[in-house]
Amino acid sequence: MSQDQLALFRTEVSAWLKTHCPASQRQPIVREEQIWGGRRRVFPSADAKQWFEACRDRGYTAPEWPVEYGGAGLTPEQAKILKQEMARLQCRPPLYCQGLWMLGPALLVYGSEAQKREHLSAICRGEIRWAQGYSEPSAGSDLANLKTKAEDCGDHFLVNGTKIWTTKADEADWIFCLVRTSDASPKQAGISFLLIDMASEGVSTSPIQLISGESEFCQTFFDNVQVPKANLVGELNGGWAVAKELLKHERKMMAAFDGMLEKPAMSLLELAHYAVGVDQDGRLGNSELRSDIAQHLMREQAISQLGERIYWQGKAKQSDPRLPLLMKHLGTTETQTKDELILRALGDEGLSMEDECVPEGLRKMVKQWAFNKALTIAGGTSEVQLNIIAKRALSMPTSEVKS
Amino acid sequence: MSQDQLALFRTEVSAWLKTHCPASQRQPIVREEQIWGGRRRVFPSADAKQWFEACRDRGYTAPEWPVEYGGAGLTPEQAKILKQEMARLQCRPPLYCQGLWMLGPALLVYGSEAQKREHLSAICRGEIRWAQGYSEPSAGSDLANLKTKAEDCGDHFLVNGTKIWTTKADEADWIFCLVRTSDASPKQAGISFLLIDMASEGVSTSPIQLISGESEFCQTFFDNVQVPKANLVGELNGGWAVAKELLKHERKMMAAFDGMLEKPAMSLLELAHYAVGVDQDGRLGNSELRSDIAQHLMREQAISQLGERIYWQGKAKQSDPRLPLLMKHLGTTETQTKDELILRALGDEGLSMEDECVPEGLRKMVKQWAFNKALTIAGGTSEVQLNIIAKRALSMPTSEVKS
Amino acid sequence: MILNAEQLMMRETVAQFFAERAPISRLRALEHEPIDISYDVELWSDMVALGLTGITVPEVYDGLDFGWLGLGAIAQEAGRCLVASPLLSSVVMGQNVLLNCGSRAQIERYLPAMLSGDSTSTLALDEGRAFDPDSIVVAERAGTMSGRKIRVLDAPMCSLIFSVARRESGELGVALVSADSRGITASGRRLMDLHDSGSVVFEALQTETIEWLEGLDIRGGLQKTLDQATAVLAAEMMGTAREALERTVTFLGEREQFDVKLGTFQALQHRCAQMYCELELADSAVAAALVALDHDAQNTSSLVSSAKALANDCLTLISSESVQLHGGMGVTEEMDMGLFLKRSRVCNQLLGSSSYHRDRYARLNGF
Amino acid sequence: MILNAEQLMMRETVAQFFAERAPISRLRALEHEPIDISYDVELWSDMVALGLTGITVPEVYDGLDFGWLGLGAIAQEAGRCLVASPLLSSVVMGQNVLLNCGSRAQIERYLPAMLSGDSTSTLALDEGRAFDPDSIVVAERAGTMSGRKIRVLDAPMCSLIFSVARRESGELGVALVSADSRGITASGRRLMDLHDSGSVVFEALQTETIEWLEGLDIRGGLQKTLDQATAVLAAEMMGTAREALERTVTFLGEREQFDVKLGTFQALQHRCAQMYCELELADSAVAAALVALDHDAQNTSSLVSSAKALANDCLTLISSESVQLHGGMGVTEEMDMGLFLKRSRVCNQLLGSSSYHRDRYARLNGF
Repeated sequence: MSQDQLALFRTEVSAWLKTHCPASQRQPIVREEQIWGGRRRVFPSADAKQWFEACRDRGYTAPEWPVEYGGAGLTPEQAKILKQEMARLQCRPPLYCQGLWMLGPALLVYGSEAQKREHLSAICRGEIRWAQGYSEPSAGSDLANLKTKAEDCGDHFLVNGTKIWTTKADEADWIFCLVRTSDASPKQAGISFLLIDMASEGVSTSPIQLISGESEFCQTFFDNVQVPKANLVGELNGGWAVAKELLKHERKMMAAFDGMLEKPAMSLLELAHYAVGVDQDGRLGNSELRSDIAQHLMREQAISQLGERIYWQGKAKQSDPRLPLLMKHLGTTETQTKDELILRALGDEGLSMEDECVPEGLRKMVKQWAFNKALTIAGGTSEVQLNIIAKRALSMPTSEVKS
Repeated sequence: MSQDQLALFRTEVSAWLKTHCPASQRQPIVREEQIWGGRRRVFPSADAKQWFEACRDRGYTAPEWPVEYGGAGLTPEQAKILKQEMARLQCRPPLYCQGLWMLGPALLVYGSEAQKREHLSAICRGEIRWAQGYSEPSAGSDLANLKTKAEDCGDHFLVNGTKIWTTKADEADWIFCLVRTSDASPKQAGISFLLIDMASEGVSTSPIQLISGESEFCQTFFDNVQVPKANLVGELNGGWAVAKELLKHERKMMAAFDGMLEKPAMSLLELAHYAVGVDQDGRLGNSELRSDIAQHLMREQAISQLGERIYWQGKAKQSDPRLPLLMKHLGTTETQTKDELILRALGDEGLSMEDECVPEGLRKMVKQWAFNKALTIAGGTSEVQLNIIAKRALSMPTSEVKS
Repeated sequence: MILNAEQLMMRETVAQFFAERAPISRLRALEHEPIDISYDVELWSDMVALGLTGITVPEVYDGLDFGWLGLGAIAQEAGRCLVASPLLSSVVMGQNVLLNCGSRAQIERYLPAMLSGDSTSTLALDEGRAFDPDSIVVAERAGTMSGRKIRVLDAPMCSLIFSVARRESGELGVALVSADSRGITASGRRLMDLHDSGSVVFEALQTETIEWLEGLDIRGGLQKTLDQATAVLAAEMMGTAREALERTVTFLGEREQFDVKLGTFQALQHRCAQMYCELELADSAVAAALVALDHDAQNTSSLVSSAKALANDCLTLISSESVQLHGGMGVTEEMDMGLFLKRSRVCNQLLGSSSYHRDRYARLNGF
Repeated sequence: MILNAEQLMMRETVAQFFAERAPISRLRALEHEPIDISYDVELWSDMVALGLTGITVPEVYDGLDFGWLGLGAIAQEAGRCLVASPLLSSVVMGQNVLLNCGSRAQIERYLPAMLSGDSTSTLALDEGRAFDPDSIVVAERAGTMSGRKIRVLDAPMCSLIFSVARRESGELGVALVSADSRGITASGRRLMDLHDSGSVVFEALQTETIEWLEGLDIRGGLQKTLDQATAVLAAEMMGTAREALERTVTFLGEREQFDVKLGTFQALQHRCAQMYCELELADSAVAAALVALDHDAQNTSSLVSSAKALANDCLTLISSESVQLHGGMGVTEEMDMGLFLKRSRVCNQLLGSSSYHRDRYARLNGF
């Protein structure tokens, strides 16, 4: 597509957004007003509903998916422009859903035509909310060791076992799962990828309370659940490939997620000024804090710059495959550094998540501090990331310990 | 011994020291004036010679060794009092020698009567200077893997191989070595402890230049060296036990060494004041440096406090065997922290070891910075120390990798 | 720097007591109590029965005179179980501000009830976001006293409040007031670690309600009290750190991934070993500070600042690493590790952050 | 933030050139030269022949106009071999202070000889122990100039000296003087990394000997020059860090202990992985700073400070860890790793320590 065509597209998109996105939907998102879709979906306001439906009808909930499955069929360049314009106008994301970010892209590659038809459009249209069933209590980082079993019973699989860290499973309609269908070795070779309707008999969930006080996650139990064979995605025992495809998107999603999250009440610098004030030369009142904040901001900025480098390398077809391996460890660690700085600056106000004497915005930051301790654990612990970097980026020799 | 007797001993010792230690020998030691003894010993001054000989004749070069082997036969309490009084009067150590610190104590436990008679007194009297032959180029931390071989030739051993990091081997008269006398497994079971006269045919040395510009260490080569069987200490293939006894003393020595080293021209705080000055409130001019120095001084102090804890635990027979395992890693790392702080404070003056525009005292600190990079490597790397701590102090499970 | 036989025995008794009677579930039970209930009264009366109110109190005042090192050992055991009790607020801060700043008559009048557990007290000092004992605004003026004190531990539960304030004359003073006096509102504030950090508001408190402590050196006595409290808190934190590290090492030794025990991974071993180094290092500094208090050593304040700074950093590290090394379980409320993490961050703010103590250490040592 | 085809080709040429012609042994050879010989003249003339004097110079002045990102790539390759050359002193600092602070006539008069290698220059700025471009004491007074400049790179080798000084009027100026003028003593000072950090002493230098640069914005031009030099130095440091890490990873992959390759130890793998993270992180900051210079971006100074601070910390870490991980060999002169370590500490002081740049970054960003 030529530069002119893209420029034209930008103009059109911008006009469309201005027309269809109500002012109330052009403000930073707050968690309570995110639209997650699903059978039991509710809208926080008429504006939110209108904005969601406008996007849905134009395929903008999944801009790059083919039109026939409910997407808008945009090219990557167009999708990027849409994203930029939405960001510029502060339009809220119309739909949040793991089906959108993770399952859909994997189905596009590995799904049968029937599966695509059945599921993709329901995702785009916000009709079905998906959860992810990967981790198990006894298999954290060691995913290949999963134990949830799907037994071949002729016309269906009989599923037994449990999945942990299933985000909002109690509100989800369907779950995509990795299950064991063979005791083959290596263990990866005995895993299949299965779609399970959570309304099936034998599925139950129980919320997990986090140290931040939230319970976004559940443990999901499968007790003799019958799953039609048509719900197998990819080959039998070929689930590992589907899972890997999907994890690619999880990482992208986690990188993009930042922009979709509720913005904190104050930036770190605003907060520091609020909390410790400035000296007569205009410098932050606490010199240690000042220096540590400078250090953090430099590193935070450098992480975005690393992201940009990766982006431009990709554009120029000069990708260095080692660089993307670094983003998760660097990014999550730096976020935790920032959280600790926030707590240090807040002093007394940073010690409670509940006390109503402290402004809600500050308490949310404290909750975020606690919540973000999971960042270096979920989606591949920092330890596993470092293993991967040593092996793949530095080609260090493999020890007898597998990972 | 009663408190009264000890008090009396203190009075006597103090009087003796005042009488026999010349004023010139009651100043901080400088490296060039250390007395290392040996066949080729020279004294930097008549005072130094007089002080050495007075100590030698009273057995004070090895206060705790039996009188029959040239020591003074003091009890540990008496030896401590002697040490305290020498420190109080700033008496220089009369003799530096690895024979004194390491070989002697091991010989007292494992040596035959003939070996004790032959070697101990020669050590106390400063007649023989000893070097240590443990490490090898291909067996650094993995000492058990040493390759220097001693072949049984009936009346003698035939030694071939090479030892590295032999301190001042080019000035030593004898060397105590770990050698392989069997290919038994585990490897430790095939090692013997051998004393070798460096004047033997086939022994040669070559100095190793360090990044600090010094060359205190040598590589020592053994090329068909014949060693009488009488020079075997302990059992054949039982050298590992002797080595362990000796390493205990090496650690003590390294801890004590601090007091025997040349004092730097300025303390870290003096240096920082000299280099960055103070603000109007009397605080060091560079706030980051100030905070980092405070942190370092606290830690340095806490390391001595840990040492004191160990000492008092021992006195009270409440020793926690885990604590001594920590000293080397903590101490050496903190010394390196201090060195880096010195370099930071010195700025421009901290960038040269040779440039005569910079005061010699400062340049010595820069040399020390470079030299001290070896502290976390020599005598068991920090990595090995951490392995040991994990295993012995924390009882963490052993992995398939031995260490 | 080590415990004598009596202290060792006391520590063992107390360790067993806390393990049996004050498991962390008992702390969690506070969550369901009204906010003004900051500790379990029954647990506390058992602690009093054990003699914990009199550990450092001189025999002349009917105390046990086991010394600060002894109390530190007890605080360590309390720290292991994250016990919420008035040990710090009343036994250390309240009793000792009375001993350090009060006249003999005042001590004899108020101490016995504190020792017997009939009264508890607390010290109202802090006024700002961060610990800063040198900036006291609350003052007696024209016959009344008004103002707000924060980080007053266990404020709503105590019967006596010692409040640092400027006297009519401008001098620093310690006002002793009964908690139920008119013009005083003491409120609880439950922090994320489930411990209390209450506040006391004085609204036109009448001067006649106040009894000023009459010791000879109020400023010195206050500093001593703060040093004592800081050292004991640091000791408590070391217990918390030790417990967290032990739990983590145990977890790593049991949990299997990739077909081996997690504890066999060398990278994790090194991290645990490093934590252990930090633990014993800080613990030594804490022991030295307690011993200095016992000997009333000249450099006590410097040693106390060093102890608190190292304890802060050590517990911050160990609690963070412990959560991380527990993996997904570490961030759930089901495990207690998150409480250790939160307690750590609260302790950092209590009686001075590392940054505060590094600055104080530097000042005390002339740089 | 990535190199274009021309820049890539240039980098490859230069990498090969340095690998063949400037191995570290050639740097070591300088040790046996008189102290005023700060680089290998023959090597330098080959570098000139390659076109390295004109990389960032606009085409209008007969330069290659490959931009700062291009020069950064070249500096990285030089950093890998620890090359001593007047790339930083003359090509970056000398030439650009002329371009940034000189009048068109002055540029046209002096630049051609610099490009052709017929003359080299340097910038005399620093006067104190630590980098501080804001405190300039050297001043023209009553017709003469006296004073001492330190950290003047390659001072005794260059033909022209640009010296920052206060003019008779009190304004900041850049004095252009011929190195052989009466009243100037330029001396070399070989640091522990075998690079030069010379000094220039002015003793009653006559005013008529001085040509003041006549650009419109001396202060802005100077800041720009320093930003350029700092970014290029940071790039050079990244090359040094990359080389050190690569050598270390290779060493660990070859060396065996305990019957396995050292590189299989997970604790060492994690440390190497962490170093690699720091390397690419800092490298990204450096690339961003160079790109900002190419675009004359508004926040260039802030990006440059960030790049230098991160480069300092990264190279400090990697050089220390590399020495440690090389074990005993790491502390011998036989290995080159000690030179990397020393170079690192020298670079920390050159054009600002991390502490300096963190402070500057904070000031530039309003806190």
